[in-house]
Amino acid sequence: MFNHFLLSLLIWLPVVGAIPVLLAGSARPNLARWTALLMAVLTFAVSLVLLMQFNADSPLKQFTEDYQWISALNVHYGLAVDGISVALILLTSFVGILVIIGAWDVIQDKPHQYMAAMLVLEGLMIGVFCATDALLFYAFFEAMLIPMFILIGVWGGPRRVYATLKFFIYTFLGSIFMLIGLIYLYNKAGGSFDLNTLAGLRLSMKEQSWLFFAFLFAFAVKVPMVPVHTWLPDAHVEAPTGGSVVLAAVMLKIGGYGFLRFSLPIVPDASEAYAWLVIGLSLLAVVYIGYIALVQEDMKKLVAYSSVAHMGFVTLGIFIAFMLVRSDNNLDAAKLGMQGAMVQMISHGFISGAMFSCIGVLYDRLHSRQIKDYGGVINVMPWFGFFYLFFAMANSGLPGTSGFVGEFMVILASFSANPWIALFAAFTLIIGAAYTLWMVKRVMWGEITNPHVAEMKDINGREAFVLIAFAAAVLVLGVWPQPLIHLMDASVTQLVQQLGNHKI
Amino acid sequence: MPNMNDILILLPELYLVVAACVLLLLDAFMTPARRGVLHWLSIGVLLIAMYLVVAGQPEQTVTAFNGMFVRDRVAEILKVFALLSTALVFVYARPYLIDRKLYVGEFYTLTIFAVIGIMLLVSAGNLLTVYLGLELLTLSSYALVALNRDSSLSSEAAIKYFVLGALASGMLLYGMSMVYGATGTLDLVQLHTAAVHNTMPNLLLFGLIFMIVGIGFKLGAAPFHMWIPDVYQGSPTAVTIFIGSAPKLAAFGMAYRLLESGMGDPSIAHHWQQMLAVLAVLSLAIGNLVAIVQTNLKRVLAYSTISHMGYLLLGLASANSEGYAAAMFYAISYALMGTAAFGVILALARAGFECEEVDDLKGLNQRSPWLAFLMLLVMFSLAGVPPMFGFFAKLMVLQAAVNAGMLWLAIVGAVFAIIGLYYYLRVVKVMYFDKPVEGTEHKPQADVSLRFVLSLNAFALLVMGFCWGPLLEWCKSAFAA
Amino acid sequence: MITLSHFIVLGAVLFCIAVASLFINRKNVIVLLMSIELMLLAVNINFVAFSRFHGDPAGQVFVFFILTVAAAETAIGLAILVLLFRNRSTINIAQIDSMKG
Amino acid sequence: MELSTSILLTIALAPLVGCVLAGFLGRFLGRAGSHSATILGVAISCGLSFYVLYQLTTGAATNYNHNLYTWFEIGKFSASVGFLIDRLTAMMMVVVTFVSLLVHIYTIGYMKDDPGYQRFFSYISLFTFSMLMLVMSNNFMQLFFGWEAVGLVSYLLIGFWYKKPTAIYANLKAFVVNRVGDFGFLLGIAAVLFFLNTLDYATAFHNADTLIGKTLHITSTVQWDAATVIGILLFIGAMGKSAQVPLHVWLPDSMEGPTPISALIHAATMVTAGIFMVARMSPIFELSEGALSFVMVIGATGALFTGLIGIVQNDIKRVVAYSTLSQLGYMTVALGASAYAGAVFHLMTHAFFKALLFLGAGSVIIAMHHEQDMRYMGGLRKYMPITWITMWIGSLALCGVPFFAGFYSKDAIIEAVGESHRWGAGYAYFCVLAGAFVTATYTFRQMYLTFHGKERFKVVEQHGHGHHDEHHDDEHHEPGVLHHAPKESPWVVTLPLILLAIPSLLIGYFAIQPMLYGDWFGGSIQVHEINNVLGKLGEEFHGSLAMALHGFGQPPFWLVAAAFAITTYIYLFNPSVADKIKSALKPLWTMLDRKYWIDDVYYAVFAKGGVMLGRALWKGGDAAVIDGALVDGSANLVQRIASGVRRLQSGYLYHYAFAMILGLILLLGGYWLVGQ
Repeated sequence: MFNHFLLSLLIWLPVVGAIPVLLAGSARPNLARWTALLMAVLTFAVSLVLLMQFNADSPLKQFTEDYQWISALNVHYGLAVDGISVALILLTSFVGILVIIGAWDVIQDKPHQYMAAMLVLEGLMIGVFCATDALLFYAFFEAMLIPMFILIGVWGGPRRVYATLKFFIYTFLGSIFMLIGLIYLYNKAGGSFDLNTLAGLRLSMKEQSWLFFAFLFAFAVKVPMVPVHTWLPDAHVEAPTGGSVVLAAVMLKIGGYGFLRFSLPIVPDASEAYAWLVIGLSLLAVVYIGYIALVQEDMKKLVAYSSVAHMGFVTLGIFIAFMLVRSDNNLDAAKLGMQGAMVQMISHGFISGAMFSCIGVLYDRLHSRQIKDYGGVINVMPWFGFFYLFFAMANSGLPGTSGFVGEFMVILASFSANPWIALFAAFTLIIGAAYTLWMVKRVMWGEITNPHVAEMKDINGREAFVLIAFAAAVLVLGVWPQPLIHLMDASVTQLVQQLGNHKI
Repeated sequence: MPNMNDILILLPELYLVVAACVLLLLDAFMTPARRGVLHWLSIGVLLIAMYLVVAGQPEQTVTAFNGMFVRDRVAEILKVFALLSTALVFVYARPYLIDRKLYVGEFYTLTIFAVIGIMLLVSAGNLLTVYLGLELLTLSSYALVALNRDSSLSSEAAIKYFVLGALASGMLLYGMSMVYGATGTLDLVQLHTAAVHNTMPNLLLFGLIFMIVGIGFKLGAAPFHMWIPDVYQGSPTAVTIFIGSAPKLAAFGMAYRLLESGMGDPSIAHHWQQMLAVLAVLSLAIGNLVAIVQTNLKRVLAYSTISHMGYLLLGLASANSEGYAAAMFYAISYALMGTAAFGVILALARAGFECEEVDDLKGLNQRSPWLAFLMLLVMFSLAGVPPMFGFFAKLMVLQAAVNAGMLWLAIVGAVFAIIGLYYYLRVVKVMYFDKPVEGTEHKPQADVSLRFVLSLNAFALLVMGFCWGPLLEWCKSAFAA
Repeated sequence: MITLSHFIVLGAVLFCIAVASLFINRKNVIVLLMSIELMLLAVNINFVAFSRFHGDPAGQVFVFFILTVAAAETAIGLAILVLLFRNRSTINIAQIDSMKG
Repeated sequence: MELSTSILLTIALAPLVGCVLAGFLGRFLGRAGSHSATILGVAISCGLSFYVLYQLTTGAATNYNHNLYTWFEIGKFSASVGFLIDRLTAMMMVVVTFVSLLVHIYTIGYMKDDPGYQRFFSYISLFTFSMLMLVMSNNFMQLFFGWEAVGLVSYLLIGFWYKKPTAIYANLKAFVVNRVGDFGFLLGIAAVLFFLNTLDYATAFHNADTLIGKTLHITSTVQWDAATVIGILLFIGAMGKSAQVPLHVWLPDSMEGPTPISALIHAATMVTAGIFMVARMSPIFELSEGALSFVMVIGATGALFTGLIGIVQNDIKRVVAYSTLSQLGYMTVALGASAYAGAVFHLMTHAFFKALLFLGAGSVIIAMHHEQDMRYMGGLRKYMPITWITMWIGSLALCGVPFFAGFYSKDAIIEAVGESHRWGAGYAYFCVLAGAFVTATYTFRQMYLTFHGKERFKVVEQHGHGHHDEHHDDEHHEPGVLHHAPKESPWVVTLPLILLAIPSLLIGYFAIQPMLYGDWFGGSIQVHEINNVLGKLGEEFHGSLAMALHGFGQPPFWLVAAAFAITTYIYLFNPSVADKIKSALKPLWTMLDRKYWIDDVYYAVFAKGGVMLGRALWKGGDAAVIDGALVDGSANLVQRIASGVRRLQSGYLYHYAFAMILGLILLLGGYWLVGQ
């Protein structure tokens, strides 16, 4: 009986939970914090129930909820999840708790508003992963921008206004074309936004191409792919720690998720025809962004650029599947690539979240994100140094951490498609290590040169909790990814099989 | 001879006329101290009129006075929301009027007369009724704009409004005369058929163009939009809020009556469809672009109005029942958003402080988080970000445009939505991200009814984002064949 | 022989004069009021002519309404003009530009 | 009976447990607690490894090949964590755990004053675990895991003294250069998966023959042989890890780390992972002449030319480091000649004598109070006899003097290369032969400079100055000035030296017969009949004694003897000759001293160049074009248009009216145009 509204509960619990948090007001910050934490923990608990009730052996969408929302327009309040969604929902609710703990006494200015915005954001992101109706998806997809806009703008750094406006307008720019595309599809489908119906539509190559680019633009901005990535470094640099964590850990994944839910099933033929473009851009993300990350002077910017590079593997993994299925009919390799992309999404969620949390820890102490202001931090913060190094290694894709799994699988799969693609993708091994460890060298190692660094205290229990939680996730996923892969396997298999369907 | 049935059909309007006269008399005999009675009475009058509109709504479309007056679903919906938004205007305007010594009976009676004009206009079944309704509305509006007799800006706004309005109605009349010349009838229903088989197609289309100028002016569509920024800025905000809400519904109603009822035959419609598309593109471009560089909040909202009328035209230009429903839906949503947006300004304005500049909102979240949040809802709704009402209104008109085969128009609309986003976000930015300027920490109005109703109004924009279905269905039912 | 088109042309000419004077005149607001009157008169000529042409009295009825409304309009226009003069001590159109942009 | 899973798991995990204990609880366990925990862990591993080797050698147990758990399974592809234990693995396990155990013990003495004591033990135990995972793996994925994990520990240990700028430069360099190798290695694994559809060793080797005739489309016209591609890609990984030219540049710099890890990681075990890997992959490499030639040429180049650099080094550890590079070259040449067993045999003997040399050098460094420059040493033999003797044993083994372990392995390699007819074998033969002379030269030079001749240091007794304070942290002491006389190191240091000296002396004599010629490795190493150079050598093999005696008449020995004579003359009797030669061969000397300028070129092209490229892309691409021109540019454009359009709203009534009339004309004109 619980299952009939489990997804709704997951979405609306944090959103509605934000109301008491807001009502607690700035006069009672602790009440607001504890309420927010309670809501986040409850949400996580519900997502665990979801995981336990979920039947991973079935490729079918589960926990379906379908109500007529706007009958005049045949818009449905349709929710359902498959394995991929479940994994991403878990990631979201997991990160949701950690950002609230992470912001506990760091955010002193209107903490209730901050926490409320976080909760609303969390609920909306979960909504994106559940929606089976394109309009509902779009509503969640866009509504998410509002709390994030506020988070960056209110609690952000000195150039927050520029950054947050850029973030909002960039993303909006991308998605508005998708909206036109969806409207076109709606009319074409005789009045339905249902994703399954849209996936079943026959579309000419010309239509598909237009729609493909509409979707590409929307999701490429979100992922973000080169060359529409420049909002990300700015947004990350200016966002408060929690904002960066959520942005990197979950929000970027929505781009990749969008490709899976829209581009692949609705316009498969155009996706195949333009796979070279996406793959090329993905490789560009690895190499070009890698070099740019190398020379960043701001830690957050560096990690932001590295996010772009890592997300390149997600798009690469998804679109390499087209080449494998359509040209070589190599279904298993396609699955490998697709799974790699999925694992990379989850893993990048943990790692980038953790990296931004680490930078937040440093920032809270020194109020600087410039690499040159640090140096020799390990001398005064050994425990922190351990985590920092661990996540840096995960970021550079060390086996045994989750950062390796996805990239490994994507590279293996792309070699099957074309060795040259694998060659460029594998370049991340070198450049990723170079930019990450060079940063580690300049921040962690060496003698202390800045006297303020000498006064820094090692992490406290709250910070340790956040970092340990991330580290545990990174390690478990790195050492034993099979449970996650199994969770998504049936869904990915079905997706890959669908790739073979021509729709012209 | 008019019979009793005609009177009954016209009951809400007649009731309002009588009520307005009574209010006028009451005002004359009432001490200024007891003007509160007048205020609440006026609101009551509007609400009763709303009840009469809804309760007396016949199942079928009926006409009175030989087709001069049409009472159908379209008119009903437009009237309900015109009355509702006017009632909101009354609630919001009171503290502002009191502060400025403008708390006079004329405001109420003139506004009610304007509303009667609106009701007549949207129910018009004849070119003559269109003209009379329009003039009743505009003449009252001229007077309202000039309500603050001591303000030089007000009188400047009034004269501009007056001259341009007169020019526009002159053109409308000129157009009507040509249409009349081409078809020999003033009745819109007869016109619909006569227009197809007329002997002078050029004259008819010539007249049509002149009529579109009149419609464009009333909507405030570019390039007939020039009066909007100045009138919005120059009028007392209590009047701006009225001009920015209910008359938009009237303008839609007028366009619908003239274009669809009168010239709706597809053989003619495709002419005005293209013209409206041109107006839509120009409005979207000019409205959104110029709003970016404004510093005066009222002017920002004025240009935003122009761009919104562009979206409304997207629906109208579709020239099918879906398009009309979408456009009406849009007009209603805009009326609600406009009242809420100006409502916040009214709530912030005080004696000696107009809260007109965008920068006056600086740090509003520090001073008054609640009002800031309401304004945030309004701004995101105006910008068309889900899950706000404004998004779904945009969705409907874009959908109508795509469905009517005007994909390019929808894309233009989408592109300008992005540019428009910027200035709405700028308002939010000012409220939330900027520190309050020293010395401008005005407390907002404490009027309970204002705060309560404004909250309801702004939250309606959020709530309607979730349950806009019934309203849409209502709008659609009005245009169902 | 005077035909319908002569009336139409007369109306059109009057209308054009009225419209032109609306934007060519840059001095006095009162002239604007006169132009507006002229414009309405042009319309009236059209209506009367077409009414006669179609043999339909409705057009002439319309003219009566226009005349009435025009009177009201002028009244309001003059009232606004008085206000304007009171506030600014000028009715020169070229000086009424405090709101722009 | 198969080997027991629980024993194998214990072998792998015992060091990990030690690592975790020392690393996370080191503060509570204290120094003694930490080293006890880690040593116990490694000792358990070592003991059980010997037991496993014993079981396999005596046939008491059969090979083990099982998966422990599935790492991922996607369609027909899967990767697992599991163990493949055969004699090759068992031998590696023994070498790794034995050297590791001795290094653990040695560290007690070497690091006794270091504040990072617990951390160090934690790291070396983590290394042992990682290395065991590497050698015990039964699939490519886990191999790569171990491969990178040892790289991580190497990174941590080179940068152990993280305050030293050179150390943290060296560890970054080591990691990134290794990643260049791993880049190829990963592609090699991808190629294996692509062609053989499995990551499992047994399946892959079983199906290796299916590679024959398969090609990889490089471009539409160019196709490369599958086995060659796989072989070369995998070998690129080995080039990184085993420091083959041109990816060797990190290894000399890695000497910035503490000496015990130079012995353990950068001499005995980790750097030989590449050799082990190629030997393990012999079924694949055997299919490609091209790949093997590539291996041989790379190895031969390293064997000779890196050895030459060793001659001009003054840092005692760097000499040994270059000797390691050179010896790794020998092993690689052996691999290239299909003498896999020879390579592995040399790997084993080298592990013992090179660890011995490093630990001996470490002992000298302790005595010299962390002075590593040989120009300030000399005559140390009377202060530290045990170190002196054991190091001579190691040196003679390194030079390949008959009867010493190194002789058997190295001579076998040289002869095997002589037998080989592969493309590049001639060049390789020349290199390894000349290398023998070079090896002897730098080895004897090092021994003489360190232990013999005049004392080139002064002892200035200094009281009231705590010993602790001026440990290695104190970088600014005057060279050649000691505050205490050098003395023999404590037993925890010397015991490992002695224990390593024994196999350095004897292991070759006893092990050559079974390992090289007796098919002791069984199916672990597969060689095609026509490539079987060791088989041919085996026909002429008449026992270890005979081989050693025969060795005295062979060119390698005479080259060593010649080197011995020359260095003895120069460094014992007439030291000024060295300087004369140096000035006479100035350009040559400079070239060697600058390490053929390879490091400089790399630094300029890859490090500096990379940063410059990055900056250019950032400022030029992201900031100027994308952000400047496109994003902010379009925003500015909109703003500018808006300002222009705004001016239309002039405020003048007649302009407004005119605009309306223009609008009317526009509509009329549009209609007229459409009408036309």
